[in-house]
Amino acid sequence: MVVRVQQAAFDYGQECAAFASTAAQAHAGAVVTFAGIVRDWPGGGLQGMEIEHYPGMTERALAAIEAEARQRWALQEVLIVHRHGQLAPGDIIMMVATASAHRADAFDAAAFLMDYLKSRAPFWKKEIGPEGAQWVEARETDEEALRRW
Amino acid sequence: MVVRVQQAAFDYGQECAAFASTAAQAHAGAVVTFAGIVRDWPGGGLQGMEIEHYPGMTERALAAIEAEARQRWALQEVLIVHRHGQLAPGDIIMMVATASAHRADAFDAAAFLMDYLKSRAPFWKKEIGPEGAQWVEARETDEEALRRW
Amino acid sequence: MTLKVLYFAWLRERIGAPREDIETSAATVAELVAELRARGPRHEAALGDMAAVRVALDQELAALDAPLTGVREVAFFPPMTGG
Amino acid sequence: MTLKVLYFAWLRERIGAPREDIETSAATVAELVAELRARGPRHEAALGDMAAVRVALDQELAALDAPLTGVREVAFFPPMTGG
Repeated sequence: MVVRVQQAAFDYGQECAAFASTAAQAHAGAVVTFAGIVRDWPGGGLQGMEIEHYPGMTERALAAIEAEARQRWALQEVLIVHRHGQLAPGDIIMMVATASAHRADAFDAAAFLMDYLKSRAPFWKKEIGPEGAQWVEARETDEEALRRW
Repeated sequence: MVVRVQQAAFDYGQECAAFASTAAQAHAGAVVTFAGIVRDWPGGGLQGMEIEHYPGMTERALAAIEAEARQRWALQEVLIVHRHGQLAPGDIIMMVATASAHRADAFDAAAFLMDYLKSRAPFWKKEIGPEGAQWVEARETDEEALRRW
Repeated sequence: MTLKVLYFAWLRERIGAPREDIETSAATVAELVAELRARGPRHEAALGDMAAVRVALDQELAALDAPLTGVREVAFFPPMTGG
Repeated sequence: MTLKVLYFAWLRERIGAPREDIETSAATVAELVAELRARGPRHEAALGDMAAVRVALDQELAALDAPLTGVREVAFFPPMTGG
């Protein structure tokens, strides 16, 4: 397992390639990755995003979510990378990757990691636009998404 | 949409990076990728894999599956790459990638593409081991997987 | 009519050829299969158990009772195993 | 006991500080919140509607009625929006 919380940008393509290579060596047959991207507002105008987190608790929460996923599914490898600090529209915020013998486990585990990370890892997004900054509100659907697991 | 059927190896990391970059420009917020890897047998000994396909029908089937996914989910981008010919253990066989505003659509569409591709696109795998070659049999669970959609 | 008949994977291996052109008046896939099986042991070995065989007519999956009207290309193959 | 109390996101902005050390004998989170709200308008603005606030005790999510026994670090923040 690898969990990284960092301010610096990371190279999504390189992470995917390295993850798949490690997964192949561990005899995984299926790799799923998810990447979250800073999405501009529907009408445009988003200038940037600021991500705050709770150092210490963030790492603990991510490790706990990762351990839970490993208990539920047969996973060869798991990767979680999440940025904090200043981001621009189009920047990659975070990624998760899962590797398993079969695709169902890899898909379910990646979706599970995302659902829990969204609502249980202490990150908060602030969007900066022409009229100032605004904290992103949690979506009702994100809390609902947890109920399926 | 991009659908490629090719004998040549492709660079999974580079495909992921390029896909995420196109997705970001199209204002997607979520990217999901799946990669299938030639998996050695549990006890080892797999020497290689040969993938046969039905030129013409393959491209049509993949395009139809991709069109169906676009009808069901709001997708900014879709990519399907599938190799045929000779592969070695650890080689990447194929990948799909989906981009959407929200993660649920990207996850569901990628899982749907894989389920349909597995059972409806004309590819056949043959495994080569020390005692000769053997066609891979379709798994009952793959046919069942289609019923959830 | 003349049909282009294609075989893939272990069906191709049992037939010993990837393709043959067949002169037939079969009205359905099932009738064509019966004609092909009568050709000899290779065809019988390939098409003897149609529960293990999938059919495509002009590159679209089809059922055993599908009519061959207007069809130019028939393909026989095992269940797919891509991905 | 002395508690390290942390605030994040808009709670931090309303309080005007990311952290304060609080001398308290509160037995539960709810009692601590009541004490903090009494400190003035900034605390009232941050902790006035606890339905919009999440709590962590020593970096684990906790409920409003959770006891503070043995706890050293209490954090208040809005629902998470990572990913």
